Amino acid sequence: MNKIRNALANSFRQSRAFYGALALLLVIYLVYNILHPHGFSSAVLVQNANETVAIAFLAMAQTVPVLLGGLDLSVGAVMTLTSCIASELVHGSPAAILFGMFVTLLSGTAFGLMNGIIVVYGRLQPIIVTLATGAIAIGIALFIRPKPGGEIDADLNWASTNSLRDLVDTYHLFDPDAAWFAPVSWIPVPLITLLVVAFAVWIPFRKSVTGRTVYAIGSAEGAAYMSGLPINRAKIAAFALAGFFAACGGLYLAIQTSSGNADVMQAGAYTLNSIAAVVLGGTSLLGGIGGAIASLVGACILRVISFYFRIVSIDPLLQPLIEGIVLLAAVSLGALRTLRVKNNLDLFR
Amino acid sequence: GPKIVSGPGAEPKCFAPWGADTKYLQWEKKKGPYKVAIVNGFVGNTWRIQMIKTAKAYAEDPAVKGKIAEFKVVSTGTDAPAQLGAIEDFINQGYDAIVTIAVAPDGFDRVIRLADKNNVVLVPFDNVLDTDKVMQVNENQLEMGRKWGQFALDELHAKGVKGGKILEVRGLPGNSVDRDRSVGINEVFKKDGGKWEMVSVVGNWDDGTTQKVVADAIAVHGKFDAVVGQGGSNGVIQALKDAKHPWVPIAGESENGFRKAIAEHSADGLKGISIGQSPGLVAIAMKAAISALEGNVMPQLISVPLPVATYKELKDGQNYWSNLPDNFFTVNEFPPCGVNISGPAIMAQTESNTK
Amino acid sequence: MNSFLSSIRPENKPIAVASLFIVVILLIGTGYTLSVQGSAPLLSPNYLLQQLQTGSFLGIVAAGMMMVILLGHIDLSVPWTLTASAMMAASVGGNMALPTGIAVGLAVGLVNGLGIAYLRIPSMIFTLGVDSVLRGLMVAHTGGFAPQDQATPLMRFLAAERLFGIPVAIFVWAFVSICIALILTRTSFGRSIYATGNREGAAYLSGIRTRMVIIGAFMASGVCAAIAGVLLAGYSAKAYQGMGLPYLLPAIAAVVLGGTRILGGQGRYVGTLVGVVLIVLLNSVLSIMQMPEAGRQIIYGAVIISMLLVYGRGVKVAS
Amino acid sequence: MNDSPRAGVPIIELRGISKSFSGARALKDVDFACRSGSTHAILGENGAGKSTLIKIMSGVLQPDTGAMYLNGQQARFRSPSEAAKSGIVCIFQELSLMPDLTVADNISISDPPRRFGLIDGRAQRRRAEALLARIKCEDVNPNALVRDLSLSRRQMVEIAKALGMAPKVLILDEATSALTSRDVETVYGLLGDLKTENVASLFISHRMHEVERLCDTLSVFRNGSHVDTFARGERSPAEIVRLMIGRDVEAHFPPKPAPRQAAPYFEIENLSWENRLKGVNLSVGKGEIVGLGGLDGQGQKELLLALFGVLRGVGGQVKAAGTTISPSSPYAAKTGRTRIALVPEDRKTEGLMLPMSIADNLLAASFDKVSSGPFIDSGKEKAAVEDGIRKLQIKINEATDAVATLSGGNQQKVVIAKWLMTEPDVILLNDPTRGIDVGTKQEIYKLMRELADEGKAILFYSTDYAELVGCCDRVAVMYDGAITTELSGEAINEEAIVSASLNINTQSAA
Ligand SMILES: Nc1ncnc2c1ncn2[C@@H]1O[C@H](COP(=O)(O)OP(=O)(O)OP(=O)(O)O)[C@@H](O)[C@H]1O
Ligand SMILES: Nc1ncnc2c1ncn2[C@@H]1O[C@H](COP(=O)(O)OP(=O)(O)OP(=O)(O)O)[C@@H](O)[C@H]1O
Ligand SMILES: O[C@@H]1[C@@H](O)[C@H](O)OC[C@H]1O
Ligand SMILES: [Mg+2]
Ligand SMILES: [Mg+2]
Repeated sequence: MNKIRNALANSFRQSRAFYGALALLLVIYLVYNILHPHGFSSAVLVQNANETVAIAFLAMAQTVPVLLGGLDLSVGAVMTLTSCIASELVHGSPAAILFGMFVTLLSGTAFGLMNGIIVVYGRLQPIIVTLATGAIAIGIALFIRPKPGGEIDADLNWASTNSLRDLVDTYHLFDPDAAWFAPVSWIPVPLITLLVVAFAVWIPFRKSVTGRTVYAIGSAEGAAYMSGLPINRAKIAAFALAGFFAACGGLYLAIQTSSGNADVMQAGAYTLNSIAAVVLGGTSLLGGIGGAIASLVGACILRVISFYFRIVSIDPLLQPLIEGIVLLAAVSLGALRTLRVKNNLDLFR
Repeated sequence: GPKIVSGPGAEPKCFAPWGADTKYLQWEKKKGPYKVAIVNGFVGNTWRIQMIKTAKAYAEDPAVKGKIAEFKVVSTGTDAPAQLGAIEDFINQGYDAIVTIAVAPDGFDRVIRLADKNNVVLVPFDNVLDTDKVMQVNENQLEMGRKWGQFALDELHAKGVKGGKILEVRGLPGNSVDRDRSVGINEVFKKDGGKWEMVSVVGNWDDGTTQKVVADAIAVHGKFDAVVGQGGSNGVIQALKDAKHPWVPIAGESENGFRKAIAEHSADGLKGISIGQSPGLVAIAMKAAISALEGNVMPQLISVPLPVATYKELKDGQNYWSNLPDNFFTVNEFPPCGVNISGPAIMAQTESNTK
Repeated sequence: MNSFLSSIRPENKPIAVASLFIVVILLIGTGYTLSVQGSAPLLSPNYLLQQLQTGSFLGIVAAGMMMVILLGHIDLSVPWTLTASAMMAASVGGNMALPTGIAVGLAVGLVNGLGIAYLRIPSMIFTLGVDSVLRGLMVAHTGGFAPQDQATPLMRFLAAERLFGIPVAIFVWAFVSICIALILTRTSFGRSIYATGNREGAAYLSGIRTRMVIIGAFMASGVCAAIAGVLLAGYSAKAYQGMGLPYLLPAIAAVVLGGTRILGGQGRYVGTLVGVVLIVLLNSVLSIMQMPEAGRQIIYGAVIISMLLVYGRGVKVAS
Repeated sequence: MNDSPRAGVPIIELRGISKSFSGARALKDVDFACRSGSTHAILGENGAGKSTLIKIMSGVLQPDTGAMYLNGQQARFRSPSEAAKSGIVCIFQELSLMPDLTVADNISISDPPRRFGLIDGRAQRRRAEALLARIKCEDVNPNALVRDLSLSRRQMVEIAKALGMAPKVLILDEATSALTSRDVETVYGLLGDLKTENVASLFISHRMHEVERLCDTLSVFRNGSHVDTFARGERSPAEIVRLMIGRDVEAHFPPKPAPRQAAPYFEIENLSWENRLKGVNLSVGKGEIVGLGGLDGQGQKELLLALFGVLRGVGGQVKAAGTTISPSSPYAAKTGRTRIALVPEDRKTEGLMLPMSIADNLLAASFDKVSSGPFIDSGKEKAAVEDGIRKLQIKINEATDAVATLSGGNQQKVVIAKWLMTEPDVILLNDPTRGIDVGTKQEIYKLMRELADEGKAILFYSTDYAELVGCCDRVAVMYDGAITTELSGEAINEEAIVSASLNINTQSAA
C-alpha cells in the first residue's frame, strides 16, 4: 500500500507537466460543456472528437522524434500526402476500401522510414532532413492531387465520424437500439479510433526495447550507445512510427472530408501545431521525457481553446490575437518550473 | 432538409438563378428571429477583412437587424477539420443558418447531411462547393475568366497584334475559384487561333507575391503583350512600373489601386478591365439564408452579376476613389438586394484618424 | 573532385560545395534557356543583379536567423516580425517610418529574448507563440483601422532604386552582412554566441552573460527581419499580410546549407551568404523553367538533402 | 612483451593493436592480455591511451591494425552490445546512464526482463533492488530518475548495471573517482567476490593506493605503448611512477610554508541555502590554501557554487577585504571588485565548450580583456592564448584545434588557465585533479602554491584526502551542510580528516 502510494507520488513528481496538462484540459473542457447550450451530449462530443482526431494523431506522430531529441517537420506534409493517397483509393468494394486504407498507412510509414534512414545513415539532423523531405511529400501530394477532390466511401465517412450507434446502424450490424448497447452507443467512433490506435500502438511500443531505446537516446545518446542499445534501429523505428501516426491522421482527414487536398499552408500549420501540442502535453523538446498520450492531451487543449470562440462572443478580427496570447500563455506555464529553480545550473540541463 | 420545388423563387432580381436548369429549394418555414453564424476560412487578406466588416455591418442594417437574434463570426484558418467542426458546433448549438467560405470545394458531405437533418440552412459563397446539395451564392468564375481573356484579346486585336506572349497570374493553388477562372482565360486564347504563348505564374492573390513573380517573369521573358491576372492586381501594376515595362492591356480584379492606375494610364496604353469578386457577397449570402428560413423558394445556385468596369467606364468617386488607399475592393454594394454597404464606407472610414 | 573536397578544412566544405552547386545551377539554367528560348538571361549581369536585389530580403532575414541558430535556437516569429515591422512602418509613414519598423523588430526580439533567456521556454515554441500574437495584432490593426499601407519614398529608394547601376537593396544587404560578420568574428558578443551555442552551462560558468547573449541574438534577428520587412514593403510599394511567410523556411535552409550547425555553436557567415545565393538562384531557375509547384517542391527538398549528404555525414555522437 | 605473470590462455588478448585519431597515434602496436580471476590495473598518464585501449576491447572503437582474441579465438566487436554479449562489460570513464530514465530502467537497459515481448516493469524493479542490495545501495530508489541522483550514487548505479550483465570481463575506467570512501570499500569487496567467481576485472585509476590494495596485476602504458606488466609488489611505487611518466617524481607535494595566522580576507558568514548549506562559517586569507573535505555530497559543491553566484536564495554573508559582496551570477563574481574564479566539478559539461578551439576556450572568461572598444584585438588575443598555454604547459598541436582532442589532464589545465587569465583574487577549485595523472597532479599542486604565494585566496575541495593533507594550510571538513571541523598545521592528517568526515568524534572547531 505504502509502496503504491510511493510509486504514485514518484510518477506524479516525475511527470508533473503531464498531470498539469491533464488537469487543465479537464477544467477547460468542463467549462466548455457548461457554457454550450447542448453541453454534455453525444452530438457535442462527436463533433469535438472529429475535430481533434487529425491534430491528435499528428501530435502523437511528432512525439516520437521529439523523444529522440529531434523534430519532424514533415509530419504535416506526410498527413497531407497520405490524405491525398487515401482520396484516390478508399472507395469501392469493402476489400478495395480495406486495401486502400492499408496502402495509405503503409505509404506514410514508408515515408517515415525513409526519413529515419536518411537521418541515421546520412548522420544528418532530423529537423533539417524533415524540412526537406516535407517539401518532397508536399510535391508528391500536389502531383497526385493538383486540385482538391477525390472520393471516399460515403458510408465509411458517416460511420467513422459519428457515434457507435450510427456505426452499427450504417453497417446494419445489429439492432442499434438494443438495450444492452445503450450504455455505450453514444461513444464517438473517432474517439475510439484515436484511443485504440494510441493504446494499441503506443503503449506496446513504449514498453518494447526499441521504444525504451528511443527514450534512452533522447536522454543521452552517447550513453545509450555505450549501453549497447540498438540506436539505429530505434531511430529508424521512431521516424517510421511518426510516419504511421501521421498517416493515421491523413487517412482520418480524408475520410472525414471525403476528399484529399494538397494544401501547403494546412500542412505547415499542422506541423507547427503538432509541436505546440507536444509541448503543451509536457514532453520535453530536449528528448527523453514525455510520451504520446501526453501529446494527445496537449492536442486536445489546443483544440478546446478554439472551441471557445464559438461559445463566447469575441470580435472575429480579435480572435487570432486572443488565440495567440492564449497559446503563448499556455506554453509559458512551463516557465513556472524555472521560477522554482534554486540552482541556476539546473536551467541548462 | 429542403424540398426540391419548382421556380420561380423569391426576389428573382436579387436571387438570380445560375441558369435555366438551376433547381429550386424550399426549407420548412421557421419562426424568427434567427441565429446566424459565419464560418470563414482564413483572415489573411484584405478581401476577407472587408468581407467580415461587411457581414457585421449588414447584420446591423435595420432591414435585417430585427430578423437576427444572434450573430457570430469565426475564422478557422486553412484547417479543414476546424472549419467542419465549427459548422457542426453551430449546428449543435441550435443555429438556424450558417454562411461559410469553404477552405476546399470538397469534404462537406457530413456537415451537409447534419444540416439537413437539423433543418439548418448552410450557405457557402465565394469559394463554393462542388455539390448541388446546398444553396450557394457566387459570381460566375468561368465567365469572369472568359471576360478577362476576351477583353485582352480584343484590345490586342485592336492594336493589330495577332500573337505573342501573355502573362497569366494565378491565385492560391488548389482552389476552385482559381481553377475556374484560369480555365476561362485559357479557353479564350486557345479558341482565338492566334499564336499565343501563355506564361503563368502564381501570385497567391496577394499584391506582394504577385509583384515579385511578375517582376521575375519580366526579367526572364523581357516583354509581355498583355497581363491577365486574378487578385493581386496592384502588384502587377507595381512590377510593370518598376521594370519600366511599357503599358499593355491588363485584366485584373477590383482593387481600388488597380482602378486608379487604369484611370491614370489608360491613355498611355494601360487598357484595363477590372472584374472583381465582391466581399459584399457575404451580405447576399446572409440575406439568402434568412429568406430560406422564412420559407421562401430559393434557387440552389444564386448568381451574382459580374461587376465589370473597363477603362472606359471608370469614374472617380463612383466606382473608384483616387483619394483613398489602394487596397480595398471597390465593388461592394448590390442595390437590387438592398445591400448598400460601400467599400470605402467600411474600409476607409477611419483613414483620417490614422493618417 | 573528391580529392579537392577532402583537401579543404571541414568547416569550409559546405561553403565550397554550395558554391559549386551555384555554378551547376547556373549552367543547367543557362543550358535550358539557350535550348528553349535561345537566350541566356541567367548570365546577364542585369538579371543577376535583379535576382540578388530580391534575394537581399532573404539574405537579411537569413543573417539574423543565423545568429539565433548559432545559439542552437530558432526564430519562428520571423514571418510576422517582418510583416509587423513593414506594416507599422507604412502606417506611421513619413520620416518615422524606418525607425518605427526597426523599433518593432527590436521590441519583438527583446520579447523573444526575454521569454527564452529568462523563462527558458524552448525558442521553437515561444517564437511560434509570439508569431501568432503578432499576426493577431496585425489582423486587429488592419481590420480595425484601415491603416495607411503605402511605402514611404525612402523605403522605395532603399528597396527598388539603383545606385551606380546596382540596386540599393544589395548595398543594404552588404551593410547588414558586414555588420553581422564583424559581430560574429571580432566582438566579444560574437564569440559569446559561439560559446553559448556550444555549451550554455559552461559559458555561464565562464562568466559570460548568457542571457544577454540570447537576448542580443534574438534582437539581432528581430532587427534583420524588420529591415527585410521595410525593404520588402518598399519593393512592393506596400505592406501586406502574407509578406513574411515565404521567408521563414528558405532562411533556415540557407543558413544550414551554408554549413551552420542547426544545433548551434558552429558556422561561418560566408556560408550563409552562399546559401542564400544558392536558394535564390535555384528558385529563379525553377521559375524560368516554369516548373509546376509539385516539381518545384520535390526538387527543392531533394537539393537540400543531397547537398547535406555531400557535405559528409556528421560525426558520431561524442562518447 | 607478453610477460604476464601467470600461465594459461588469457580470457582476452590483444596483439599488435594500433589506433590513430586524425593523425595522432593513441595506441602504438600494443600487445596486452588479461586472465580470468585476476584484478588487473592499467596505469598511465593522461592521454597514455588507457581509455582508447578499453574502448577497443569493448567494441566502442575499431582498431586500425591488430587483432583481439577471446579465450584464444579471434574476435571482433563492432559495438558495445556485441562485446557485452561476449561477456565484456565496461563502466566508462564518462558515465553511460540515461538521466531521464529511472534507476531500474537504466540497470536493465540493455536486456530488460520481458513478458509477452514487452518490458516487465515489476520484474525490472525487483532486479534493480537485488543488484543495488548487492552493492549496499539499498538507499537508492529504483523508481527515482537518475538525474536526481548525486554523482557518487550514479557511479554505483553504473556498477549495478554492469553487474547485471553477468560479465566475464569487467572493465572499470576510473569508475571510482567520484565514490565516497564507504562505496569504495564496497567496490573493493565486490571485486574480491568477482575474483572468486573467476571474473577478470580491468581497473583504471589514477589513485595509486587504490591500485595497490586491489590489483594483483599491473600494466603500465606510456604514450600509447604498453610499457610493462608485472605482479603486485614486484615494483615499488616510485618505480611504477617512473615507468608511467618516464622520469622520477621526487616530493609529491610542494613544500608548505610554515603555519601562520593569515589575516582573514575572504569571509563566509553563516551561509545557508535550501537544506543543503546550514550556516557555513569559514574564512580564507590571502596567500592561503584552505581545503574542503568531507564525504562527497555534504554541501561542498553547493558552497562553491553559492560563493560564485550560481545559487538563488542564498542566506548569510560573504565579505571580501571587509566589504560585503554578493555576486548574483558568475559574471558578477568574475567582474566584481573582488574577482572570483571557479574551476567547476565537471570539466566536460561545465568547464569547456568541447567542440570549440583551445584558444576560444582559454579566452572564454576574458573576451573583454582582449578587446579594444567593441572589437577583439587579434594581437592581444594571440598573446593571451600563448601566455596561458605556456604558463600551464598545456600540451597542444595547434591552438585552433578543438579542445575535445586534448587528454583529460590537459583539458583541466585549459580550464584553470582560462580562469587565471581573469586575474582572480579568490580561486574556488572543485576537485580539480579528478581523473588526472600523477605528473599533472603535481604540476597543479605546484601551481596552487604559486598562486597562493602571489597572494590569492584559494578554497580547494578534493575527494582525495591525501591531497588535502599534502596541499592545504588549513582544512575545513563539511558534514551535512556545515563545517564541523577545522584542522590546521600538524593536525591535518588523513585519520583526522576521515574521522571528521564521518562525524565520529565531536571535535570542537579549531
Ligand atoms: N563512439 C560512439 N559514441 C556514441 N555513439 C556512437 C558512436 N559510434 C556510433 N554511435 C552511434 O550509434 C549508431 C550506430 O553506429 P554504427 O557505427 O554501428 O553504425 P552502423 O554500422 O551504420 O550501424 P548498423 O551496423 O546497425 O547498420 C550511429 O548512428 C551513431 O549515432
Ligand atoms: N575521439 C578522439 N579524437 C581525437 N583524439 C582522441 C580521441 N580520443 C582520444 N584521443 C587522443 O588519444 C590519446 C589517448 O587518449 P585516452 O583517452 O585513451 O587517454 P587515457 O589514457 O584514457 O587518459 P586519461 O587518463 O586522461 O583518461 C590522447 O592523446 C587523446 O587526446
Ligand atoms: O475570391 C477570392 C477571395 O476568396 C480571396 O480571399 O481574395 C481574392 C478573391 O479573388
Ligand atoms: Mg581515460
Ligand atoms: Mg580522461
